[in-house]
Amino acid sequence: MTTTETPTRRITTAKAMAEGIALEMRRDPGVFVMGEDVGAYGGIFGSTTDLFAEFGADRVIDTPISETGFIGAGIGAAVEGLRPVVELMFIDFYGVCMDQITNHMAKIHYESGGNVTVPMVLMAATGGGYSDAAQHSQCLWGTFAHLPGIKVVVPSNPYDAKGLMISAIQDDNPVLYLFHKGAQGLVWMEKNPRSIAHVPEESFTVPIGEAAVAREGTDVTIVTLSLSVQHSLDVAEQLVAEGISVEVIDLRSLVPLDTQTVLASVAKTGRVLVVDEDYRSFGLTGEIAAVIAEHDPMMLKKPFRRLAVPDVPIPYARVLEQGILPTRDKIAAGVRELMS
Amino acid sequence: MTTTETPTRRITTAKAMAEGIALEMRRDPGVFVMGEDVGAYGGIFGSTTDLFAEFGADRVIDTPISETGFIGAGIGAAVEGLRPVVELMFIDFYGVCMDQITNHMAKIHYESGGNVTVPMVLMAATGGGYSDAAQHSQCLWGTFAHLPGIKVVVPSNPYDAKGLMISAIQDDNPVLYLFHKGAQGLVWMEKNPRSIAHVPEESFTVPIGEAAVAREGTDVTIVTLSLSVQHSLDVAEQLVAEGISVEVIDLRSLVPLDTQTVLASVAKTGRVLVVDEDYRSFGLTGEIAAVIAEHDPMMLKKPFRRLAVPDVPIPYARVLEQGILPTRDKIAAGVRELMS
Amino acid sequence: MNPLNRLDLYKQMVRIRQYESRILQEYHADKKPAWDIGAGLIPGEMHLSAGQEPSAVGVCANLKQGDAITAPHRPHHFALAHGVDMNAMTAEIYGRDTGLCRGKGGHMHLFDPENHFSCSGIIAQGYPVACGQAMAFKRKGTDHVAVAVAGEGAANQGAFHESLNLASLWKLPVIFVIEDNDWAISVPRSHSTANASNADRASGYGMPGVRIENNDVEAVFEAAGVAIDRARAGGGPSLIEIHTLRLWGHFEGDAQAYRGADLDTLDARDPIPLYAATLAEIGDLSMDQVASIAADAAAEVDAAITFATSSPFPTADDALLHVFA
Amino acid sequence: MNPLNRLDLYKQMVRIRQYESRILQEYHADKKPAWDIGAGLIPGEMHLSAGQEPSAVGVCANLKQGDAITAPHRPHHFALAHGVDMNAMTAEIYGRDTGLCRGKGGHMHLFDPENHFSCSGIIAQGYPVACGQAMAFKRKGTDHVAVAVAGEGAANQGAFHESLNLASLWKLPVIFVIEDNDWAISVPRSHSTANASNADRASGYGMPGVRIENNDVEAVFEAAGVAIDRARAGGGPSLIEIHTLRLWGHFEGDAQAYRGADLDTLDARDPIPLYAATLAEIGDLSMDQVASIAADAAAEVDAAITFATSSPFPTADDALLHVFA
Ligand SMILES: Cc1ncc(C[n+]2csc(CCOP(=O)(O)OP(=O)(O)O)c2C)c(N)n1
Ligand SMILES: Cc1ncc(C[n+]2csc(CCOP(=O)(O)OP(=O)(O)O)c2C)c(N)n1
Ligand SMILES: [Mg+2]
Ligand SMILES: [Mg+2]
Repeated sequence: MTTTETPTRRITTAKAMAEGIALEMRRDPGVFVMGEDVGAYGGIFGSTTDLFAEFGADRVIDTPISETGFIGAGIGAAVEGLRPVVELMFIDFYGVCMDQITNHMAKIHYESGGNVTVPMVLMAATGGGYSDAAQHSQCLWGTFAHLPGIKVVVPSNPYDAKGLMISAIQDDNPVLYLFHKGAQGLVWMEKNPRSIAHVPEESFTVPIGEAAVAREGTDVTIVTLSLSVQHSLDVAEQLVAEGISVEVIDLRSLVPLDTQTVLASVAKTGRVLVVDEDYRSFGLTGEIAAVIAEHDPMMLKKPFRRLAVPDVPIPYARVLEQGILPTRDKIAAGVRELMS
Repeated sequence: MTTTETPTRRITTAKAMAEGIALEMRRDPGVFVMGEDVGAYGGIFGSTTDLFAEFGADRVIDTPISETGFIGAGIGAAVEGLRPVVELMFIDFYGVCMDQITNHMAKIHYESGGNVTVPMVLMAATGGGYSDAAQHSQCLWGTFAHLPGIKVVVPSNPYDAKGLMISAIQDDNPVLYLFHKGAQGLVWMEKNPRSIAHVPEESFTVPIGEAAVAREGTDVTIVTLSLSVQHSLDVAEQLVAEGISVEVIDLRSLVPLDTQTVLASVAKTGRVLVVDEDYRSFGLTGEIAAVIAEHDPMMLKKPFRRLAVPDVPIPYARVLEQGILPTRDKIAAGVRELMS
Repeated sequence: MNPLNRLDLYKQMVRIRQYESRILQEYHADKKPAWDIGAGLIPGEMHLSAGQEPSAVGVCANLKQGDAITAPHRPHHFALAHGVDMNAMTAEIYGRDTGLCRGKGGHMHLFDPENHFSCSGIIAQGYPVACGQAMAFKRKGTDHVAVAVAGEGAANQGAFHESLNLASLWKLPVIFVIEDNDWAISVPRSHSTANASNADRASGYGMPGVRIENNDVEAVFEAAGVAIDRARAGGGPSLIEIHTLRLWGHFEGDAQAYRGADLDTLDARDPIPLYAATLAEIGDLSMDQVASIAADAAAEVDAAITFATSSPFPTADDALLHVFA
Repeated sequence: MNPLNRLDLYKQMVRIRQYESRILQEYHADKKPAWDIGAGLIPGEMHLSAGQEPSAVGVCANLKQGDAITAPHRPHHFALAHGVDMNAMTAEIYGRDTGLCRGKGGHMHLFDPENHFSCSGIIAQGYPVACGQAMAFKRKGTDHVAVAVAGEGAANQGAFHESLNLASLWKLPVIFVIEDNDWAISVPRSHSTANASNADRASGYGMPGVRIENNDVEAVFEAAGVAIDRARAGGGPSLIEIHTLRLWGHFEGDAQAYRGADLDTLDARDPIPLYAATLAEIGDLSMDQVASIAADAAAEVDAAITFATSSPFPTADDALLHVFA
């Protein structure tokens, strides 16, 4: 064992999430998990893998298909001092429970004048790319980032997935934890090798509200998050051959948003492409534009560019869906246009 | 009578909305109204005033407090060729029915490859300023404009309220019609005189997707909508005395968004303040920044400025609420800053 | 089950009515000449509970410190009956910095963590939250219960259904209370609800359901006692529908033109004089006591209003605090 | 009520099973070597209805042109039994331009306005839409009905409750169908539903409710006939819960490790051979007929698949069309 041991234990993003939860469950008996198929099944997208076996049905609770009911129950439990980790299977289902999320989970702390806290994690799968069509492929992080009172984190890789999960559970605020199905490293879905990576076994945190410079570069800044970070890193590597140096900013958190890291990069490159798998208008891409334009529009050597879903529902057929997703080809084209 | 007759019949925004609905109900037997307290009560904010008396309980239908149920029923009726006008009493209640709105009303046409239409109006009251606190004072138009498949209109005055209502009912698409309580001209709420104005008695339309230049000016462009148009016009009048010429753009529609009118104005003034009673981040203000920065950031002589609710839930106490709303004082300060 | 103390029930009802009557006055006092909902010492919507005292008083007389309540948009009677501090609650309604929520919540969002009391302005959405509080009580091994309150109109909201199923499935110590005051704003029960009694819906979730007629505080007390004992003992949730009375408008400013003949009989159905008469008849209440109970209540409410009106306002900058902990 | 035609019921069940079996093959055929849900001729989630044919066939045998159905994520059996064109439906599942929805919808979003058929992937959300279709039918003075289908898991979603109340209150011609296949993905009925039968919930809305055991197509046919006749005659909605069987996984790729012993008895409970045996016993079905019915079904399905696979794909730019009419 000693000779073959490697310091790089490589695990999937899904496993990293579950590991983060398990560590917190061992540490704090107030942490429990609740959602549809989180028990024996282990979460449809693997977010609760192996938790049921270790913690049992009392702490890893399968629920009826009653999202308003069980998310509300999570809020009630959190208000009474527990730390529920609640899964909404797909973020697309937010519409059946949005009131609990945004009128209750998000607002109770404020409405109570700071007297009540809601230390709860709501996790949900996001994203498309595998022909799951209009009701099961959305990202919607812009929707939640717009509404005050919820921290919103969106990891792009196994390390951040674990560290952000631990931070989220320890946070005294409600945290919406959005994980992209395509970045989970699932055996049954096309995946980028970046979804399997070294993650330390022990507990560690990734601070909520700090973006990462996923790759340094000097010509163009790509501001992005989630699966699109993986695509953007691929593109950045590919464009080296064309002599283009791309900096990739992985936002990791939308609320709070790390505007300093974005502005520092744009100050350096003067060219910015925001890549977002959420809908284009009235969302993340606009917010980044505003952050820059408020600070100093003269930073931009070229007009601002954004690549996002062009305000259409996500279509089913692969050719249609690939047509509207921010694929590597479109990212590369966007970067090249900024350099032209 | 003949001598005292005046061509300027002045009515409130609420009455103008109801008049638009009545005209369409007379014209088309497929139009009917459904919602909580829309019948004998006439709509909590007057949007269905007098309709019950004219059209009766069969066409002006009081519903149980089952928003998912009756909005979904509106969708089903629309799919079968009727033209329901459905009221969600406060837009803040979207969370109990968001799935019907965004996964069904918005997407059916697209999902069906254009084979099914959903000619339906969903109207809802928005806005604060009268101490109705965190769950009854939101605007949230940015939330809906972000999600594809719904036209979003937001009138600021009686004339547009009537014309946009008629356009919305005649439109073959779902239209979300958001009216600000504070611009309804209600007898029981503080109001701007601009909420009572001349409106022709006959039927007319205001096209969906066209912004209005509510006031021409040369120094600063205020891009805004709804009640904030009224405030901005007041401020524009007041700032004449300081020698500042303000152009006020009333967006009127968010989807489709009239980017041409915005860009033309910013090209002229080079200074822009977006005034929005919705939450600041990831919303309308960002979208306008992106529209400008995509087109040409060099248009801006001064950094982009936005005035919106600073990402806090709406507090109850008057002093707190006035502290976070885009009041006239704050609008004036924003304009002055752009001129300094 | 707690012992029945008729005089306490009466006193609590009078105290609540006195409170609502004074808030009614204060609310309207300074909204003239042009009535403006946003103006005055107490701005915003105001949903008062006059006539509904029996439900709050009958239920809460069975609760103990550590039990929870989630109330709806019409919360004052439950708040007061559950022991929420009248001064802090009043200051909140007046938007003061000494308020329960430092002026951020207002009358529909009263949060008192000490008494595990909260309310929400969104119909039926307190039901799921109560389930979660009950989960926490159970997981902690306590015998505490959560009481979830809503109106008969609210019982047609999806959250009602999900919560009842969840609570029954997981045997949670929740008591679901429905105050049937015949109206949901202008919509009568017959136009909102397909069956005659929500108690009948309880069996669809495998839980006991009972409907109490005549706004009878003692019957509420008894039924709530049974349900709460059952919940404390691990027997799971129950539903109690109380046929009560909305004496005033849905909210202040509601002209109630829709209400018709119902309005004429209100005085005769006011539960407080009726209960006073009952108690007098059985010799439990004298005319002197009626007067002194009223006077005590008035004094307490006056003191609370004085506390509120003499408290400082928050500052505009405070609005930026407490978004996150 | 339509006359009972046993052979037609059988044929339709076989036709549907043949369809699902071929889609199963096709779906898995080209997802190897590394099984990738997004790859192949049929990408995405796939929820097949094998074992649940009796509910769709029994219900739809009572419908006529102009009646509506809203189905859930598992829609094929209802689509086919209701007359949705097999070619267009298959082309849609293959993401082709000739598909029902030009490839935009996929298997969970099949829209056929001619047959008033639709489905949705969001649990229970077809229920309210069916109420609206029924409203329209009633307002237009027709005797058409709307059938709303969902699973037993879905019956714990708020939309269920709101829809049943609304339909009963307004006496809408809706038939609420619950397919109880014992499972909601990995969650057994006992972990999702607090009472034994959803039929018992119907009385809470003042409507008739019936539960049909044994996946019995004729019993479904009879019960649906009664409910549909009642609805056509203006008698309002009914609820029918059908105890049926999910022969395969929740979706394709589901290993069903959670399912345990339940898996062992599946073959013996398959409703199609069971019904064939019943019909053979009473002399309504010969072995020859069994073979020819199977062959006809196979030919029809093959033709549909050929139609689909020989149809053109949409182009990437088509994705921008049809956001607005
Ligand atoms: C989801 C939602 N829909 C509508 C409303 C508006 N609303 C507030 S109170 C009310 C009537 C409530 O009736 P009921 O539940 O019977 O309670 P009551 O007011 O009679 O005490 C309505 C419709 C709301 N607050 N939330
Ligand atoms: C609102 C919502 N929650 C969760 C899901 C995910 N989901 C899809 S099918 C399903 C199980 C449905 O069970 P049931 O209603 O019994 O139907 P069945 O699959 O057994 O036919 C779940 C949880 C969803 N689509 N929508
Ligand atoms: Mg009521
Ligand atoms: Mg099922």
